[in-house]
Amino acid sequence: MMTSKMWVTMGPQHPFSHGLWTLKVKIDGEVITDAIPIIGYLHRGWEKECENRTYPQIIPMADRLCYSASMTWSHVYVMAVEEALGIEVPERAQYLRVVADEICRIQSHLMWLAAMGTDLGNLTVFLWSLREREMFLDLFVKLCGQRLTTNYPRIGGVRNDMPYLFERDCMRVVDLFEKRLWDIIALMDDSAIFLSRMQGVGRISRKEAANMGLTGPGMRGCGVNFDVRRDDPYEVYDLLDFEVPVHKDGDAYARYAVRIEEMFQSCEIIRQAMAQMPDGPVRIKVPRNVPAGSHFARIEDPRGEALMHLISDGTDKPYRLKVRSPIFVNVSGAKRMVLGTRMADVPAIMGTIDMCLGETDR
Amino acid sequence: MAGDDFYEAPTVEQVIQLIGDRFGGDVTVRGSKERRVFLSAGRERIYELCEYIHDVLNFEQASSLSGVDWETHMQMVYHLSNYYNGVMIEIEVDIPNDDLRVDSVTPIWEGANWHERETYELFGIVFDNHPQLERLLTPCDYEFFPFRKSYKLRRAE
Amino acid sequence: MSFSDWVNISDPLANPNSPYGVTENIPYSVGSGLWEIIGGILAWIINMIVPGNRLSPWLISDAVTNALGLVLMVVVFFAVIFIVNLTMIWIERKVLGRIMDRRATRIGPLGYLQCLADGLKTFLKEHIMPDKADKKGYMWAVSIVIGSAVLIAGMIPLSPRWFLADYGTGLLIVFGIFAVSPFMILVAGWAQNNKYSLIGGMRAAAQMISYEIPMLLVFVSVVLMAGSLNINDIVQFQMDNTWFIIPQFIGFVVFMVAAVAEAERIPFDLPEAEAELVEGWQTEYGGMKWGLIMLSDYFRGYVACALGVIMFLGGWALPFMDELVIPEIVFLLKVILLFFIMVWARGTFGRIRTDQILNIGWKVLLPLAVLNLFIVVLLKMGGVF
Amino acid sequence: MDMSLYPHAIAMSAAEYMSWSSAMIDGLLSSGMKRTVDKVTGPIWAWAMKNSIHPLHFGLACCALEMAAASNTKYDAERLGMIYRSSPRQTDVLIINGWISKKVRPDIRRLYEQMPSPKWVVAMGECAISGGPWYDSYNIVQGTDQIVPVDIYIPGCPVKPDAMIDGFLLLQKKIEKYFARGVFMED
Amino acid sequence: MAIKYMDKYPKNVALRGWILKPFLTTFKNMIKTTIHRPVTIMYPYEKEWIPDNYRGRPGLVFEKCVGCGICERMCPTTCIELVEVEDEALGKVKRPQVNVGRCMMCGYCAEYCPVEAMTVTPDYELAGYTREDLIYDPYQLKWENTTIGMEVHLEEHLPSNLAKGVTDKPTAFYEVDRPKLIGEKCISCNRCAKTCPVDAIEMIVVGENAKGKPIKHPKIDDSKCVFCEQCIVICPKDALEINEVL
Repeated sequence: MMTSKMWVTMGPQHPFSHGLWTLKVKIDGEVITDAIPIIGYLHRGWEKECENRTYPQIIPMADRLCYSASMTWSHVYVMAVEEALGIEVPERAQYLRVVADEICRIQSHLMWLAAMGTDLGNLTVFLWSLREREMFLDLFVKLCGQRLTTNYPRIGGVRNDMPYLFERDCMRVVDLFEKRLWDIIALMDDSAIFLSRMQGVGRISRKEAANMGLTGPGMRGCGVNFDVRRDDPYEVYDLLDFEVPVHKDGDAYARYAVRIEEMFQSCEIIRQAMAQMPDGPVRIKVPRNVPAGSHFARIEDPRGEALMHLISDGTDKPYRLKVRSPIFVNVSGAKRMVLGTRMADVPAIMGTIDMCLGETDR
Repeated sequence: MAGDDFYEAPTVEQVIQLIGDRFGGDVTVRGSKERRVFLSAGRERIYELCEYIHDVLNFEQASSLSGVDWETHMQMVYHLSNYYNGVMIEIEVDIPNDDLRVDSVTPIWEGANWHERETYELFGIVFDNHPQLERLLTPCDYEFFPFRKSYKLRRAE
Repeated sequence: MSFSDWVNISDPLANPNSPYGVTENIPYSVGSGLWEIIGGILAWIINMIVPGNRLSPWLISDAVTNALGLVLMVVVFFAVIFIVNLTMIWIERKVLGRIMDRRATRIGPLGYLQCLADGLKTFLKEHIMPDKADKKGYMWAVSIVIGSAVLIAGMIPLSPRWFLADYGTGLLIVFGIFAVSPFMILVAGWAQNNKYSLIGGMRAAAQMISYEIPMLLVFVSVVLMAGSLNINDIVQFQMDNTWFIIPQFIGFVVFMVAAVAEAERIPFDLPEAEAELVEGWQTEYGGMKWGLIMLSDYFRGYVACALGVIMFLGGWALPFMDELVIPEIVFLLKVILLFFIMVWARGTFGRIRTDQILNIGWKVLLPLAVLNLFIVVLLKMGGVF
Repeated sequence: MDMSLYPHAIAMSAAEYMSWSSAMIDGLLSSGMKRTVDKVTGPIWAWAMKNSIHPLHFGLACCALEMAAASNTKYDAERLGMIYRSSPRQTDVLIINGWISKKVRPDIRRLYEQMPSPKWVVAMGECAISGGPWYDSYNIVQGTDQIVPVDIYIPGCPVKPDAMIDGFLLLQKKIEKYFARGVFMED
Repeated sequence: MAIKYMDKYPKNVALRGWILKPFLTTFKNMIKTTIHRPVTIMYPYEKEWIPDNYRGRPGLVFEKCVGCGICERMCPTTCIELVEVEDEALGKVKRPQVNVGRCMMCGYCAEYCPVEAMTVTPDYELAGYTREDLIYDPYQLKWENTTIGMEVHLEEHLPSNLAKGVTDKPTAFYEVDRPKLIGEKCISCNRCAKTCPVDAIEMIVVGENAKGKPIKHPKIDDSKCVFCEQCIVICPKDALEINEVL
């Protein structure tokens, strides 16, 4: 039968795109035969702007790089600067950073879970996971004073010590969350409809994933056993005991399962870090000028491997700051992931990538 | 590459040893740290070097490619990583200002594709053999290269 | 002449011209009674201004009372269904809110007036028609979608004394008109000149046509068991014997699944799938047209639930307490119960895929419907009913 | 039914109808009837409009997450009748919740044009108000009001969901004022 | 650590009734929220508790402020501007004015304020009808009931102190860093003394030049100085430079 194919432009204002990007798909009936991702709608020249700001001023800017994982981005920025300065952060600050990172990871994954729920047509998952997310945002409010843009790490430590009773709040939230997450899992994993939507959809092989540069849960869903936290440890992650979940299938369900398991592991990391946390100072004074040189730091963002490459020239402003965003690379493989699937699968596949366009377009 | 051994997860020492053996004077080792190797290479052999790193040393992933404008010359910085022991290689390649060309590594790592497109539109460095060298982030009617140091933002004026 | 000479409330059923002379019909009684009051007052006032005119006696003549009584009857009937529909929208919002652990709507007492505000707002919005749209198709599709939805809603009796027309073909004509709207959705999707709505329209047509067939097979088995197409007879048969949900449980399940699909609700709301097709076939409809489409969605939901109640849950009857309860209320409560199950499913499930929906329709529901028909035939042959 | 009983049912030609309706409108306007009707119906329309605000489901940046959070269980914007619709044809409010780059500028203008009036625009967050942190960028429009008229500005970086709801309460006041001048029989 | 979720799922949904478990889960939650109150906060009528250190718009304690301009210098979005205002008690003074329509609420102004005049406030309901509404002059910036939590302190430890083992003496750069004079560059212009907002600079005669006029060099009172760098910026011959203590 002869069928004519048509181009459908999904975006920039489209409910499936969490953020602002466009996926042009060529469909034959419902099956996708070609796809072109278009990004850049949020491009603001972040790296260029940083060349005109002093080092501390960039920390809140780094928060706005990826709005749902702001903590990790400012963290990787200060790590790059500390690498260039060659200073060691106080141990308590390292633990605090780890705790804040993991809270950030959980709330980012919950935001993803919510978006995934709406992509698959269920509003209950959206609201339940946002309800759990509020608990972690409340922790952020107590710790840093803002819900999303934390502005918490500082060059040479963190902004402030834990507030009064923060440890107790943290433990309570983590315990409650672990209990409540099973409700959402019952809604997603025990439902034949969700499983049939996720299993076998958007399959990526390990080789393709490596070649595309996929990182994060997308990569671990393809059977790559690698995690920057464990294999290239920074801060105090080498003192903590946690598992890196790996799934062999490489489909949407695998990425989903990896993220859910990561949330459980993050809870465990928060518990251990809180238990092991030593007393001491949380912030040291650093010089305002950074010696010239080229340094980089990488970190495990909730979405993948975040890398910042800093070139300093001895002044109080960076000469060049390059951001390696995980989603920028992951989304470049969007074409390969959606080819041959149906139109209804596009939200399911793109949902498991966990788009965040702020860091992609920079 | 035929005739070479395959190293699944080479250590820092192995990386320096092997690259030194193979490329000799073309590639200089600027230094090394725990799990980090810093190299600089000439732009003639960068494709060959990257292919060797990918095929033999098994660095499956190109983490990041960034351009730097040093005003006197441009520079490409490659960050390559593997999936096994967290070793990363940083390669610096100098490009003269009057001939902004370098070989594309997209045929080796597909993940480098968009990084190169981005560098092209922001710095104006042209990548040979790139499959689709077009503007990616900025609107298609931009004529300038915003990340060059010669382009000043309002605050810097 | 005094006021009482003009307004004389008679027994409308005693009127020889009345179409409902034989049976009791509350909406008609209310309608013609209303006209006797309103028309009487009008006639009295006109007569006071212009004494001895010919208009006043005409207004309260038998024929005019009949005609306008019929119009008012429709208004009364429609008002009741409309309020039921508003209640259903309210129930949906409230139940979803409770499932999702939030407050949901709060406008008006208990949030009941939210849908009224939504409806009034759509009146205010600008009328937009896309430039490249097919004008006739664009407008007619909405009219027919809402028209057919209201028409079938009016064809469902709430009780033997609360109906618009008692007709022998009964359920058959309801199902016939129920199946009209997929075609109009296809037309609407095509006429908007938008790719999303076109895909949505195609999906709607494919999905609804494939779900008509199991639905009709279930319908056939019900009719076969009751031995009549007339809705009253079907309900009466259930009152005499047993509710059809007991012998035909498979049929009930098949019918409910198909009804959810017909009403385009989650998990079968592919034509409006928000995640990939913005708003599906309604993408380019705005303002009042969109308000009417939303209303027709709920009317179709009401019809689907009402059909389920009539065919399986014994209509307006409750066992052992026929005399004690008001049948209209019983019927509406049962409808709302079925609707609650639909809302519950909406709060629980996601959306399924196009190929899966067709697979379920053809490979699961159709064999089950045939099995159900087979059981009915066996029961009928065995003389159980 | 005996049709002879009825007056000539509805036998007005289109031309007749047009002249009749325009005469009616003129009569209404000249007699002051319109003002009276507006006085009665204005509050009703205002009540309906302000209690049924349908914002466009359009997320730009950080504040989009807080926009989503405003409809979550803790803040629940549906209490105020806010339901997000994805098609601009069915929406009343365009929330600009992030920075506007030069690439997305025509799209935002287009979305605004696609919405049926009466419509409102809310600039949410610093980036939408004035460019915010990206005030010196080469690719950012310095404020939403340079491309579409803005009714409410909600500062915050990002805007707390409470603050967003607070901004919408302010918008409701503006809507009331808008309908006080009357909409009966206006295009 | 053990894997908690992944070895249990996916279960065989056919054995578990395909859709029954989620049905029951939602029903359970519906009953729970019908009996108890849902978690919703009815916002205009009730508000959630937020801690003192919540970063809403900046606030100003007018009396404490010395107009040093550190906030203006640290602001990443340059939304703070020092304006001259007429005050009854103090006369003509310089105080910060904040464009809340551009402020990104990072809290740097409060963190780096040497006299704890700038604070963060829990005031987040800032919506307005125009952009002019959002420019807060120093009087609008005032915030009653400033608590200690709002005055975010900058607490840094000097690395030299840490090396000595002193961990209980946090300090801040404006307490230890001071401008340093390079004597031969100074031309006795007196600008630094005029511009100093806290009057920490005093011009002291250190000798006479060839023409018999006195050579004055600035002497900085360390206890008063807040290291606002205004003297460094204004010095025409770069005779003052930053002396960082680490």
